[in-house]
Amino acid sequence: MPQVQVAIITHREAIMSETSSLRPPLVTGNKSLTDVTNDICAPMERRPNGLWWIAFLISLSLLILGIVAVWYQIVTGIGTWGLNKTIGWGFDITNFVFWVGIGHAGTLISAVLFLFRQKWRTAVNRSAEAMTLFAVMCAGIFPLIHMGRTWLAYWMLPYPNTRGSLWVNFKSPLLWDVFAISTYLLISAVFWYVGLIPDLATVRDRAKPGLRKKVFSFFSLGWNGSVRTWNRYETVYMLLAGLATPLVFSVHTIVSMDFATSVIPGWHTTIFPPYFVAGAIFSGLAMVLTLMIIARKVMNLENYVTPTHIERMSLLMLSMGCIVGLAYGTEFFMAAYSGNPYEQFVFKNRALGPMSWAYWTMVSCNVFVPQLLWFKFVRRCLPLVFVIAILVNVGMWFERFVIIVSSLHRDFLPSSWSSYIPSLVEIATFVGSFGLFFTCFLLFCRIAPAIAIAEVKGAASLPKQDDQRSVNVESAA
Amino acid sequence: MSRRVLLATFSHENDLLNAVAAVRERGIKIVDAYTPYAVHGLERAMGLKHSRLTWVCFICGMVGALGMLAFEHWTAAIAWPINVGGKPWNSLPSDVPVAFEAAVLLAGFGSVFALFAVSRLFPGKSADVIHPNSSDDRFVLVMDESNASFDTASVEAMLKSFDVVETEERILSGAGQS
Amino acid sequence: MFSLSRRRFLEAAGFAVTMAAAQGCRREQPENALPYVVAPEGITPGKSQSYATTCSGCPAGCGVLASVRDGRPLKMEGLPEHPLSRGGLCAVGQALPLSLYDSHRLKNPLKEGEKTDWETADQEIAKSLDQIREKKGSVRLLTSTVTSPTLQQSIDAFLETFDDGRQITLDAMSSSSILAAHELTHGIHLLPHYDFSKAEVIVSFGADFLGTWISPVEFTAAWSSRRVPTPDHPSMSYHAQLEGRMSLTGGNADHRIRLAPDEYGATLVHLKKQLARKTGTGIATEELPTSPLPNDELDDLVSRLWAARGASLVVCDSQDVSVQTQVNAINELLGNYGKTVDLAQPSFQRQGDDRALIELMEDLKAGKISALFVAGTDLTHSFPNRKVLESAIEKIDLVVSLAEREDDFASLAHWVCPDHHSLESWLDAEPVAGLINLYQPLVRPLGDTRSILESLASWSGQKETAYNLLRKNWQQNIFPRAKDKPASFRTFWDQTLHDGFTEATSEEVAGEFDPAGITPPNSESRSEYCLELYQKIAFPDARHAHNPWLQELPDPTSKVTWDNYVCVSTTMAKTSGIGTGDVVQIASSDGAVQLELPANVQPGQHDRVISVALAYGVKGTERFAKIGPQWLEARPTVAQGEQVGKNAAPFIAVRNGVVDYLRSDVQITKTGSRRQLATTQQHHSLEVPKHVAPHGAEMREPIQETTLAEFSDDPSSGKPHLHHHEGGELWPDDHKPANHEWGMVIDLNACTGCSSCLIACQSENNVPVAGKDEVQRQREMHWIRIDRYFTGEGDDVDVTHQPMMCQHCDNAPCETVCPVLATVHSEEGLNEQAYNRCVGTRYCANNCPYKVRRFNWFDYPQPGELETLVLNPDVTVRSRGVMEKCSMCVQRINEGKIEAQRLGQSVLDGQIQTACQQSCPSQAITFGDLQNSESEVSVAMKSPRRYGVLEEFNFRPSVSYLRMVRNRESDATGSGGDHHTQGGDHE
Amino acid sequence: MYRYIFNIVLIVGLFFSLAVFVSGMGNWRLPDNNQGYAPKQPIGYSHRLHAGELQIDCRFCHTGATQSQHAGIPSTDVCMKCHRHVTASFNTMSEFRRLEDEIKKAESNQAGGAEGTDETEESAGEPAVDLDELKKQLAVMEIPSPELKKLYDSLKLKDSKDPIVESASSSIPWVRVHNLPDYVYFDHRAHVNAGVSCQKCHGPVESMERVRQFETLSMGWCVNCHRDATKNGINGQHVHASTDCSACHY
Repeated sequence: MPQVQVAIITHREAIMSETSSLRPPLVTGNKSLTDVTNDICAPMERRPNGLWWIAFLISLSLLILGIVAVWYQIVTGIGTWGLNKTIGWGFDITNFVFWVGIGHAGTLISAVLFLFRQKWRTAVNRSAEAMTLFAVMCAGIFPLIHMGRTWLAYWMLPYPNTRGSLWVNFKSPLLWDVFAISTYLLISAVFWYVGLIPDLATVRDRAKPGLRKKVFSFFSLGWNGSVRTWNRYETVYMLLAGLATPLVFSVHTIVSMDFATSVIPGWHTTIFPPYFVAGAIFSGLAMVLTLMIIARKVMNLENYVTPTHIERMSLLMLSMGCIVGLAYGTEFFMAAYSGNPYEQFVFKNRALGPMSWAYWTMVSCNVFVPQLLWFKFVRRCLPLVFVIAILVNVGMWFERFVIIVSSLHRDFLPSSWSSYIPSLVEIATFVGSFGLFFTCFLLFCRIAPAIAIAEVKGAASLPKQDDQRSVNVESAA
Repeated sequence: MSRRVLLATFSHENDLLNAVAAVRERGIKIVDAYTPYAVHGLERAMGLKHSRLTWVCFICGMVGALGMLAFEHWTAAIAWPINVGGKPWNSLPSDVPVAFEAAVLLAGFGSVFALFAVSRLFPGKSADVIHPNSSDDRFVLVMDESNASFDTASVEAMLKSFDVVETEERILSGAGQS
Repeated sequence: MFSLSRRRFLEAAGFAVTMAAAQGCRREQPENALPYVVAPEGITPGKSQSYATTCSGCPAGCGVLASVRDGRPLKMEGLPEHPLSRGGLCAVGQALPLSLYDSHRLKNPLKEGEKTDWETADQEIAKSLDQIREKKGSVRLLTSTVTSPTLQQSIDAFLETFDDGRQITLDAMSSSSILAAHELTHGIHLLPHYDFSKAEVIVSFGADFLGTWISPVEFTAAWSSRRVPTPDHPSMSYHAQLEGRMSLTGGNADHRIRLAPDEYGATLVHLKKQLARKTGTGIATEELPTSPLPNDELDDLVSRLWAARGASLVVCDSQDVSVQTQVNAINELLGNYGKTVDLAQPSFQRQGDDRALIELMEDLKAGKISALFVAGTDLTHSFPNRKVLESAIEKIDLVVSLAEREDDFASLAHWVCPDHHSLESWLDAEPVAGLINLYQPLVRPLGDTRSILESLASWSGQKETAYNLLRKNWQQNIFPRAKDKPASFRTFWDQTLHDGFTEATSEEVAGEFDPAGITPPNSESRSEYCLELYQKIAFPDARHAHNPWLQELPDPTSKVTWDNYVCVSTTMAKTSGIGTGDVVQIASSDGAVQLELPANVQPGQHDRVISVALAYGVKGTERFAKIGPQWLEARPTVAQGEQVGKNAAPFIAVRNGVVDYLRSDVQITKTGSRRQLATTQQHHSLEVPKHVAPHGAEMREPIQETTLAEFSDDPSSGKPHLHHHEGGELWPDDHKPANHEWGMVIDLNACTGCSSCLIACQSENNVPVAGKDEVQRQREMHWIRIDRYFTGEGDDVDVTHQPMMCQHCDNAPCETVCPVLATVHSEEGLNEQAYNRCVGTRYCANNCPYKVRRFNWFDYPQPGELETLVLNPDVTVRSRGVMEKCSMCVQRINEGKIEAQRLGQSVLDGQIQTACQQSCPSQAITFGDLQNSESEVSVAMKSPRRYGVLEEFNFRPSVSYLRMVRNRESDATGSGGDHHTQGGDHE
Repeated sequence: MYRYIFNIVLIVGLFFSLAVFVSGMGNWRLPDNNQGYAPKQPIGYSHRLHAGELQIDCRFCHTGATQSQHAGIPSTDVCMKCHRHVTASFNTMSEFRRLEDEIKKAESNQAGGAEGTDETEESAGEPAVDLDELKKQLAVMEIPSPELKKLYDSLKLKDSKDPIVESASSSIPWVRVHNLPDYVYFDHRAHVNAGVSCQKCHGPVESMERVRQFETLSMGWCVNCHRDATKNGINGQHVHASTDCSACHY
C-alpha cells in the first residue's frame, strides 16, 4: 500500500479499522457497495409481500378506529373520556409522554451515537429517526385532542392579534411543551430528511424514467455527490446532531416540568427531569429493539441488523432500566426524608393504595424484568430480548400512568379523592395512535430507504473486492 | 465557459484518496470529486476549506435565544403585564425553556437552509449526474485538463496504479461548479 | 388537450367564484332588538328590581327578596329584615325560579286528563257542586298547612256553602302530636313557637330543626346567633342531639347521642323524673323501666338543663302524643314556657291534623264523601294509605285537584284546576301569630292558570280577582290589627307590600299547664329494627321533586344525589354484610309493603335504625331520564318507566290517632343486586387510610377545630403546629392590589352544611345540571361544594362541614399553568376565569390543590326553551370544553362598583354580597374589601379563630375560615380526636 | 388553436379572479369584525336629522345609557312624544300649506268669479279644473310620512292617532347594529357616567343617515381605550379603567 494512504487516514479511523478486525463486522455477508444499495433498495422496489399487507391493513384499521374515536370525542366532548373533576388527565397525557419517550430513542441513536462516532448506529439510525418522527406525531396528537376546544389550539401560539394584543403565558409549562414538541418535531423531520437526501439521490439514479424518478428527483434536491456538497453536508449533519442531542434532553425535561413545576404531591419533585430523560431513552430503546427485531425478519435485513447490534442495545437498555429503578427508589427516599406528609402519603399510596397494581406492574416491567439482560444468553436470544423490550414498553407506559393518575387521584383534600376508569373512546384513541404509528412506519419502509445507504457504506469500511478473502479469514479467526 | 476535464472512476474509496493525493502532488487542478458517501479525509486530501456553516448555525441560535428572551420579556412585562399566579412580571427562569427551543429551532433551520442555499439544492432541481453509478459504488475524480502542461496519457498511466476503473475525457459546460 | 384546458378554465372560474363568495360570507343572521311599545314606568331594561315577597317552598313563610330583570324573576334571596328568616333562605326557596320556568307545569285546566278551558270547568264544577248542595253531600278540601288568612277565609267561605264541608290539613310530614299534646297539657290545640336564639341549652330528640323540622331557616338563624364565641365572650349555646338517624342537626350538635326513636319516650320520662326531683314537685313518681341512656349521660343533661332553667329548650320530633306530653312537662319544669317556648304567639307553620285525616280515611272507605278537593299537596307522598284513596275515588261525584303539575293524584282527579306558581300570584301568609307576609306576583302567569283564591271564589259563586279578595280581607281584617296604626289603609298596604311583611297584634292565647294531661309513653318492647321515614333537605315535599337543581343537590349528610336509599349503621352493615350500593329490600312484617332500594352505610346511625327519605318516586320525574349529556356510554338518570328514587310513603302508619313515620314491624334483607349511588364525595374521613398513612400524619387538616374549654383558655387553640415559612418571599411582589381586595371569611362554627349556598350559587351563576350518570362519574358542576367529613371510629362520629369554593389564591397554582392566560389574577385580588379564552387543557384543575375547578365535559343545554328563562343574563353560559369555577360573583362586584360610581359614592361595606353569602341562613359567610380595615371581613380576618386551608403551602388564599368550636370540656368525646396535637411537619 | 383560445380564457379567468380578490381586499377583515355594518332598519329613521340637525340629545331617546348596562332602544311611545305632533317633514308640510292656500285662493277666486262679471268667463274654466286637481293632489298627499305610518302601526293607531281598539300593538323589529359577543359585558352606565362620549364608540352618529358600526369593537380596541383612559384620564378627570379580564368577561 502506498505511503500516501497512511498519511491521509486519520488517527481515529486507523483505530476503527484496526478494531473492526477484532470486533464482529457491522455488515455481514461479504457485501459489496452495490450489494448494499441493492439490498436496501430492494424492499421499496419490489411489490410488497403478504406479510406487509397484513401488517398494513391491521395498522390502517386501527388508525381508522382511532380517527373515528377522535372525531367522536371532538364533536361530543372530552366527557367521552373517563376523566373527572379530580383527575383531569388520564390516558391523554400518559400517551403523550409515552410517545414522546418512544421518540427520544430515535434521536438518541441517530444523533448522540453519531456524535460519539458509534458506527453501528448506521444500521438503525434511519428507522430510528423515522420512528422518532412518527412517535412525535402520535405524541403531538394527544395534547391537541386533550384540549376541550381543540379548534382553538392555535391560541397557544404567540401571534399578534386583535385582543389588545393578548399574548400567551410564557410561564406555563404547557406552553413550553408547545414549543418543545413542535421544535422537536420540526428538527427531527429536518434531521431525517437531510439524512435522506443522498439516499434519495441513489434511488433516483437507479430508477427508470417515469413518475418514480420524477418524485425522487424532486425530493433529492439535485444531489450529485460532489465532494464540496458532502463537505458542507457533513458539517450541517453534525450540527443537527449536535442540536438534536440537547434538544432531546430539553424536550423530556420540559415534559417532566409539566409535572415538576406543579404543586401536586407526586408531581412536584426536582428529580423529574433526569428521571424522565432516562425513562424516555429507556422506553425508546425498547421500542427500537421491538421494531428492529421485527424489521430485520420482515424486510430481510439480517445482514445489517446483526445480533451484535441487538446485544449492544440490550446492554444500553439494561443500564437505563437500572437508572430508572434508582429513580423509583430515590422518589421514596426523598418523600421519607423530606418529612412532607402529603409527599409521604402519595408514595405510600402508590405502592399500597388502590392503584398499587399499576405501580407494581411498572416496577416489575421496568426494573425487575430487564435484570435478565445481565445474562449474555438472554441478550443474544432474540425472542427473549423481544419479549423484554415489549414488557419495558408496557412498563414505561404504566410509569406515566402511575405518575399522572395516582398522584391526582388522592391529593390534598380527602373530599375530592376519586378514581379513574378509562372509557372506550379513550382506549380506541390509544389503540388508534399505534395504528397511526405503524401505518406511517410501514409506508415509510415502502417509500424510502429504511437504512441509511450512504452512511452504511461510509461506516462499514467495506474491503476492496480483491481483499475480501483476507478479511474474511481475519474475521473467521 | 466550458472546459476540458478528465474523469477517473474508482471502485474503492482508498483508491480515490490515494489518487487524489498523487494528482495534487503533480500539481494538477482537481475540479471536483463525486462519491456515493462521505469519504472521510477526502476534503482534506483535496485541500477544501472547513465549512463556515457552523457560524451560520451559531448566529441563528443566538438570534433565536436572545430574540425569544426579549419577546417573552416584552409580552409579559411591558406590552400587557398580567398578574399570573403572583409571579413577578419579569420572571427570567420561566423564560429559559422557550428561549432554548427557539434557539435550537432557528439554528437547525438556519444551517439547513444555509446548506441548501450554498450548495444550490432545491426541490425539483435536475441533478447533473457525473456518472450513473456515482451514487452507488463508483468514486469519480474530475481533473482540469485545460492547463497546457496537462499530459493526459501520463496521468492516465499514473491513475492505473491506483486501480482506476475507467477514464474519460469530457467537455464540461459551466464553471465546473459542483 | 381540450378537456385539460376546460378543466383548467373551470378551476380558474371556480377560484374566482370562491373568492367572491368568501368575501360575502362574513356576517351572521341579523339580530333583532325589540323595544317596548309603551315602556312601563319605573322599569329600565337591563336593570334588576327587587321585590319583597314570601317563599312558598314550605309553610315556614320565610321572607324573600326576589330580583326581577326584564320581566323575569331570576333570583330568590333572603329578606334581611324578616323577623323569622333574618335574610336566610334555604335551598328549596332558592330553587323556586326553576320551578316557575318549568315546561311541565300545567298550562290550562284539565277535564279527565284532557285540555279544557276555565269557563267549562267552572260551569260544570258549579253544576256538580249545586247537585251536591241539593243532596247535602259531604265536601272535603284537603290542603297542606294553610298559613294564609285570606286563603283560609276563602276556604271557609267556600265550605260554608255546604252542609257538610270540611277542610283537612295534611302536611308533607305531620307534627300533629305536638298540637295534640298541648291540647292535653295546656288545653289548647296548637304548635308553640320555639325560640332557639334564647336557648342556652338545647336538647333535641330527633328534631332536625336545622334541616327540615317546622321552620329550619328561622331555627338555623336563631340557633347560630348563639354559636359565635369571641375571645371576650367565650360562650355559646350547648346543643345535645339524641337521635336514631344521622341528621344535619345531629351533625352540628356539641354532643350527639345515638338513640333509637322508640326510646325517646323512655329517656324523656327519666329526664322528667330527675328534673322533677330537682324542682321538688312530685309530678313523676311512677316506677320506671331502666333508662336507655347511661346514667352519667342523663345526669349531665339534667344538670345542664337545670342550670339553664328558663333558657333551655327541649324539642322532640315524635308522633307519639304521650312522648310529646313528656316534652311539654319537661319544658314546663324548666320554666321554658313563655321564654323559649311561646304559646301566646303560636306558630301556624304545621297544622296537619291527623285525627281529621283518619276520619277522612274512614269516610272515604265508607263512601260518604261527595266531593274531594285537593290543593297544595301531593297526596301520594304524604297520605298514609293510597289504596283507600284510589278505591274511594270511584265513589266520589267530584274530584278536583288544584295541583300545579299533573301529579299522581291529579291523574286520578276528574278536574285539574291548576293554581298559579307562587311567583305569579297574590297571597298572604301568617306563619307565626302576629307576623303577616305578603306574596306579590312578579311575572304575568306563564300559562292559563288561576289562583286558588279565584277558583274558590268562583265556585262559591262570586267571581273576584285574587288581588281584590286579598285587599278586601286586608282592609277588613288585617288593617285593624296593624301594630303601629298607620294613617290609612293605602299607606299600610303600600308599606307592607314594600316590606313584604307586617307585624300585627294577635289574639293572646293562654294555656295553663295541667299535669293531668301527661300520659306515660307505652314502653313497647324493642323491635329488631326501627324504620324511620324522614324528609330530605333538598326537597322536604314531593312538590319539589320536579326541580332538577334540588335533585342534584347533594344531601348534606350522605352527599348522595338523584336517589333515595336505605341508611343503615356501620354495625348493621357489618353484621348483615350490607355495603353502600347493595340493593336491600325492606318489607313490613305482614308483607303488605315492600321496597327495594340501595343501601347507604351511614356512620352515626343507630344500630337498629334504618331510615328512608320520603318524597321520592314522584310521578313526573320520569322526565329526568334524559337529563344531562347523552353520549356513547351515558347511563340514564332514571331507568325506562321509573322515577327518581322510590316512594316510601306506603310505610307511613296510622297509629293511636296519629300518622306515624316510625315502624318497628319491618324486615331488611339483601337482594344481591347492586345499584351505584351518585355521591359527590367518595372519601368521607379526614383520616387517610391506615395502611398508606405516613407516620405522624394520619389526619388531614383542612378543618380545624377546638373545644369551648380550650378556646376560653387560648382563643387560637386548635391551630396545628406547622412549620410555616414566615420569611420573605423568593420573588419581588409586583402585585399591589388596586382599589379593592376582595376576601371572604367562612365561620365553620356557624355553617351547618344546609347547602342553601349551593343552590344560591347555581341560580346566580347558571351552573348546569349534569345528571346522575355524570355525578357518578364525579363530574357534578357545582361551584361551591360542602365537604363533609366524619371523624372518629365506628358509629360515634363527629361531623364537620366545610364550604369549599375557589379560594382566589394570590399565588394561584392554576394561573401559572394556563398556557393561554385564560385564568389570571385581577388587580382586586380575584382569580379570574375568562371562559372565552379557555381552550380546555384542564391543567389548572389538576394543579388546584382545593379541586374547585369544574370542566364543561359536554354541553349542558337547558331542557327546554322555557327553562332557559331561568338563566342569569349577567353570567355567561359556558360552552363545552371550558373550565369554570367560583368567580366570587364578580358580576355582583362589578354591578356594585358601577352603581356606586353612577351615584358618585364609594363602595360601602356590605353593599356587595355574593350569592352564597346573601342566602346563608346562619350568616356563616362574610365577604368584603380587605383593604377597608373597618369592613366586616377585615374584622373577621383578625379573629384568633381564622386560618386558611393549606395555608402552609403559601398559596395565599383570599378565603379564610374560622375554626370550629365545639361546646365541650375536652376532646374526650367524638374524635375531633387528638388530631390537632399531631400536626405533621408540613412545609 | 384550441390551446390558444383556452389559454386566453384561462388568463382572463385568472385575471378576473385576481381582480375580484384585490377589489375585495379593501374591505377584507378578520372574522367577527363587523366594522361598517349598516343594516337596513324597519323604519328609515335618520340619526342625522334627529341628532344632527335637530340636535336631540342621545340620552333623550336612549335613556338607559346613564342608568343601565343597556342604552336601550326607545320604546314606540318615546317616538310618539314628538311624533304625536310632528307628523311630516318640513318640506311636506310647506307643500301641504301651499296646496291648502292655493285651494283657498282658488275657491275664493271661484266664488268671486261666480259673482263677478262675464269678462272673466274665458279664464274661469281654468281655475275650476285647477281646483279639482289641487283637491285631488291634497287628498293623495300623505301627511304622516310612510315611515311614521309604521310607528302608528306599531301602536295600532289610526292616522288620526286614535287607537284601533280591536288589535294589539307590536314592537318594531329594529336590527341590532352594535352586537357584542355574549361573553362580553359592556356596561353603558360605567362609560357614560365616567364621561366617555357616545361618539367615542359609536362614531359620528349625528351625521349618519342610517346607523353603521363605526369602530371595530374588537377587544384590542376596547383595551387600548382603557389603557389610554387610565394613563391620560377622561376630560381631564383621572379614571381607573381596568384591563382585568373580569372587567368585561364573567
